[in-house]
Amino acid sequence: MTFDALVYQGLIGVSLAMYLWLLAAGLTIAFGVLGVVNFAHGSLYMLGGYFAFTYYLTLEINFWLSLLLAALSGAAIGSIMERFFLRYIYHLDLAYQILLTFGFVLIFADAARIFWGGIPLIPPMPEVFDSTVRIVGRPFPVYNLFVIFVGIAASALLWLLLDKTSWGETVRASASDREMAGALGVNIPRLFTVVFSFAAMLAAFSGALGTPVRAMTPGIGTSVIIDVFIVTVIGGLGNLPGAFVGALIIGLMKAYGVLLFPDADLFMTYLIMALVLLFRPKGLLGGR
Amino acid sequence: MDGWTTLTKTRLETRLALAAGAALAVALLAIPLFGDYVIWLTANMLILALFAVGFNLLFSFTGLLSFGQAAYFAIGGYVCAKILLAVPSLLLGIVGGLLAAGVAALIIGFLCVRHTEIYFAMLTLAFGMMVHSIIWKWRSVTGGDDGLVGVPRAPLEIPGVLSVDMADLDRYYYFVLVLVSLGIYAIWRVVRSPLGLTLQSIRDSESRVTFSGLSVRKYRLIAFTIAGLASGLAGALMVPLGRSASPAIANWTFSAEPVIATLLGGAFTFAGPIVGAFLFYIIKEIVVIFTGYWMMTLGIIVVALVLGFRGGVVSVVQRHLLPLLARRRNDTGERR
Amino acid sequence: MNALFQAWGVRKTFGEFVAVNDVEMTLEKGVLTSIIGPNGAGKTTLINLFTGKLPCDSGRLDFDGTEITGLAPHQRVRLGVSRSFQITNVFQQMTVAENLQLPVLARLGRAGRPFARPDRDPDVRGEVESLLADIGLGKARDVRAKALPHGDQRLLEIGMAIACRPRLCFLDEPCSGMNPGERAQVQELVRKLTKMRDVTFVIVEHDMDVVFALSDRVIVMHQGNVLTEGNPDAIRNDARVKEIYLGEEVGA
Amino acid sequence: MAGKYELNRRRFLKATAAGGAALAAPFIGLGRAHAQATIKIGAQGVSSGSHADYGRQIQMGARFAAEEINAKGGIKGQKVEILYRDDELNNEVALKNARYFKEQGVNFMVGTDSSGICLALGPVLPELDLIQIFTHAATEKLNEDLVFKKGIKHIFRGSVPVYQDAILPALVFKDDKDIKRIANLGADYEYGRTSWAMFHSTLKKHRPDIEIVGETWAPFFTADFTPHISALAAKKPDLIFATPWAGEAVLMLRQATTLGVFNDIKAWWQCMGGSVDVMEGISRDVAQGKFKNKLWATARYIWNWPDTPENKGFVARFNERWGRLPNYSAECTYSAVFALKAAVEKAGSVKTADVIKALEGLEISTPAGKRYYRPEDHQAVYNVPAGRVAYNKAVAPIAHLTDLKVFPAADYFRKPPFS
Repeated sequence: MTFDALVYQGLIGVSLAMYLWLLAAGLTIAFGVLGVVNFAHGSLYMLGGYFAFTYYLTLEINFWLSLLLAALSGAAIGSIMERFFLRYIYHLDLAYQILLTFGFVLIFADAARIFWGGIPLIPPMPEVFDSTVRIVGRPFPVYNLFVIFVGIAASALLWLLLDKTSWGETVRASASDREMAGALGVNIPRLFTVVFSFAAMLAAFSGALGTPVRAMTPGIGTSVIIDVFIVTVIGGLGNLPGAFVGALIIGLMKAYGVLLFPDADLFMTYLIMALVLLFRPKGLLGGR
Repeated sequence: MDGWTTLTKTRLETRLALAAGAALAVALLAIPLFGDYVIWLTANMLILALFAVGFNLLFSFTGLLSFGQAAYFAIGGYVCAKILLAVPSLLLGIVGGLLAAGVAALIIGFLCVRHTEIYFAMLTLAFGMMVHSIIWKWRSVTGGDDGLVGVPRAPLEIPGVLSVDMADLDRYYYFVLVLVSLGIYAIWRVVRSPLGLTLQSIRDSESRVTFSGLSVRKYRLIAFTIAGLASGLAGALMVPLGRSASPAIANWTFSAEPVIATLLGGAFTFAGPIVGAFLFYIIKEIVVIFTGYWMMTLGIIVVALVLGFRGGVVSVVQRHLLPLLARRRNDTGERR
Repeated sequence: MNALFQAWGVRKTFGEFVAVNDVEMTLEKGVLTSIIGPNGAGKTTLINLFTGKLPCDSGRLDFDGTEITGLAPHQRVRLGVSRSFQITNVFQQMTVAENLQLPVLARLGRAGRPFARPDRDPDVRGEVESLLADIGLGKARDVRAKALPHGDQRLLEIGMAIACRPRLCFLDEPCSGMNPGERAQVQELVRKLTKMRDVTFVIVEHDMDVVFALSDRVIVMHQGNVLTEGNPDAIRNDARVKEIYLGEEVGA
Repeated sequence: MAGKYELNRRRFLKATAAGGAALAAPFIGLGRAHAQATIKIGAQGVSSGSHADYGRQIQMGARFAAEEINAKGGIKGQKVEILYRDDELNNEVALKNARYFKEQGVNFMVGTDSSGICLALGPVLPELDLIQIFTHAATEKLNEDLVFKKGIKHIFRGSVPVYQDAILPALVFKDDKDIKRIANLGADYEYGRTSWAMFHSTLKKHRPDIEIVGETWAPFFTADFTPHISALAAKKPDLIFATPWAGEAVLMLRQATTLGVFNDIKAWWQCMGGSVDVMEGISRDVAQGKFKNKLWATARYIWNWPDTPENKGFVARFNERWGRLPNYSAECTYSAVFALKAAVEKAGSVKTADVIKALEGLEISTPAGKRYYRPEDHQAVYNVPAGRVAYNKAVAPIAHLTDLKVFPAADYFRKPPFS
């Protein structure tokens, strides 16, 4: 692999990683605070994408606003999921959460078919991004650069939100010790609803960000979710910086895998997941 | 949670048990009267039931949530298919698939039982998907995404003893019925054997088991292997039925089926997964007859069941219906 | 004197905190030893190290002349080192008899039998019955553990600890949360078992009455070190012991 | 306690019985003899998940055919009834559906999308004693191995085999001297592997100077092909041969345009790119000239060819009935139903054996043109063009194929004995 290819594929990989990162961030926060493993997280990605399509193309709202609205719509759905469903099974075994959210995967997949039809939907690329810049002598999509930028910006915002605001403090508190936080007068139920819809928002935003380059289909939710699990596990369940690193690893794996081990890319990702779980179950950044 | 309450009962339940047990036996034996489609469906339900009961030995009776059981189902199925394509001997195929799955479970389990809870679930998922990607990629052996097709439903032969042709679906159905019953009966014996006591004790208090002088990991591995064997047998039985093996049976979505069956029917009960397996198929069958949007309908039902029947159907029956009946007949003697 | 259990330079730290600091200790056969000391003295950690619940950072442990430092807890149990827990650790959903089946099966090496019936194994039944008799819960054999009064649960706890026929048995605060009557019962039981099953008990206990009434020998720990040891009277009158327990009523 | 365990066995049986009892319930009435007032045809395809539109088109094609036949008095006076089921792109489900159809007393079956499914279903057809005309899956194993070599007579295919996806482009590009360096963006499963192999081997026969500069394989359900595309672009190919289909084709093509691939390559061949759902998906980009007229595609039927009254009429009526242009899976299924009609009328019976005889060597005029069911391998031989993807509101609301290149299928389809 030449140096140029290394750089170019690397950048491609990083842009891939950003979608995964936004998704994994949501899953990680939800797990860290609520202890929920949300199988429908990928479906929220899908819904985000469809919403963005509708706002941007059908309702002709401008692109930026569409992204925002799509993310908020995702948050709304997330809050409903938590407030009226998940809330009632926290005391049950982990498996019940998985089954419940799996039910939502099925529901959302068909909902997409009902509202948007079975055919793949993709809006036109907004003019601003509709060009390429030359990197190592080859055209590189401006949109992918934008995605990288957004991903990093989002990380910064997340960090500010969680480490520098009192709300973030509350979240981290209840993540580390629910009872304690409750005792300190935090309204846990409300916090959970907010946190879960925040997580859903991140997923929906990732999907919305994806629409111009990744067509939305009713099945896309299940195809992304496993990747997100891999990322979250590699980073260490509930470990946000870890999720970022995990996303980078998988993104780059996919990008370089095409060149290095084209016939084993899938196997390799699962192998990494297994090795991390075996030797660093708390994740690469989680310590032993 | 509470495995042992499910092992105590009332005289009322005994009578119901006798009646219903007889009814079930008759129903299952009479299935062929309903024609090929029902035979086919029931055979599939029985196979899922065995698959789920194996899963449940891990989940309810050892406290481990495996999310990669499809791997052993698929290994059992593919090995059986390979054998049948080479030598047309049903018994050889089934036994081969069973053993292969057992060995795989022993090896992978050895690595997986280091963890519990979500870490265990994720680890089993990872290994499960590795098996899936191998099956998908190793085209020369597994036929890639086309899978192995045209597998003969070979006759059941024990040289010099017997030879039964399996071309008829109802014959094969009875074969499945017998093996599934044996498999489930074996696991049911395990559950109330010393081994079963040990496993449930591990579920309830790891440290106490350790300080009774037992290696917790060793017994977890044993449970994992038994579950793998059950999955393998189920997979091996599935292949001659459909006369093909496809990678879909190794995918994580297929690992979800025993989970769904178990939770629908009732975790922490022995019969739960069996009831759930039947429910799962029946619900879907009914749904697809009425709507093309079966996914949404099934999803809504699943959500409703999780929220409404938290303990699953069986335990709801146990906890609510039976006590009501019992009270009406002032039948005491419940230890609960 | 014959050493049943010996510890050389056993050390355990949690981060900065030194829980057990190079402890040397010898426990003799048949000598009922109590380990006392104020909270945080490292008593429970010490038992965890001796029984293998925690690995030692450094040091060596011998049991009956063989080194056990590297052995897993269940292997130590097999050699004859067992324990009870400070927080009652019995199977709440099982009956008293069912609770005792597991350790018995384990000792008989039958815990892995896949098809037998634990309750139909005559050997198991016999031992369970005799254990029930010994711990005086015969009447409660079919009562679920969660339905037992606290005191009886503690007795069952001890029963499970001795069900695997240990030669050395650590009891972690056997009398915690008991009323005087129940404490008397426990002392009675411990004496009885020492004689009948010749188990050497080592007790960690806060209740000085129990300690001084029961022990042949008392070891005092303070901040991870063995402060002093001796017979109950010696300890009762030891100035340093009074000091570390400042104020705390020591015996008498 | 012994007593207690005694009771367990019964408790266990009891709870199991709940399932047994419930089980029989939904099927009362199944398995009875079916009075044959109508001719029933079981159709299945994937109508859930990412490829949902293909099953939808199969369903529309089958039902539309039945409606038209019934409007004209049915088949020999008997009405045609279509039963449709979702095969979920899953072998087990497809096999289950086939059993269901049998139970419902269908006379024939049509449809199914994936090659895995048709290879699993084919060998079971004799056991079911049912004919199925496959109308989407393209694997050559179906006609070459199952029908020709293994002699499973119940299998027919009314859609084109992979030859058309793979050999046709070789014929299209063999005369284009600018194309020397070819690369493959393959769907990592049998379809993608065989198509590519067939394409480059055929092309090399005509053009020894052709050089393969790159191969990448993307697994099923890939959400982002950017790495694959950029890896290929780095090799500076003249032509990229791409097999991912349906939604994956749409997003892959968008990703290719954002990477600016179409500035450098000379042509991009999109197998099944002529599929209506893909055309709908990429219309805007085509309209904006994103593909620089370098995007070539085919399908298993192209709605704007042949230019015959029969085809024009079909497209118009279909469009009126469903508000969509017919996809190939719709036309192939539609024509399959008519083929069955013709066969039944020719045989004067609905008996499987007779209809098989009648279908062998059947020549029938369909919207796609004349279809001839080769007796040796039961493969329908008919012409489908390849073309350049263009957009013209005057012609259609969605992108379509122009400069159509037609090669007689009879010439380039692989022929028995397939050696």
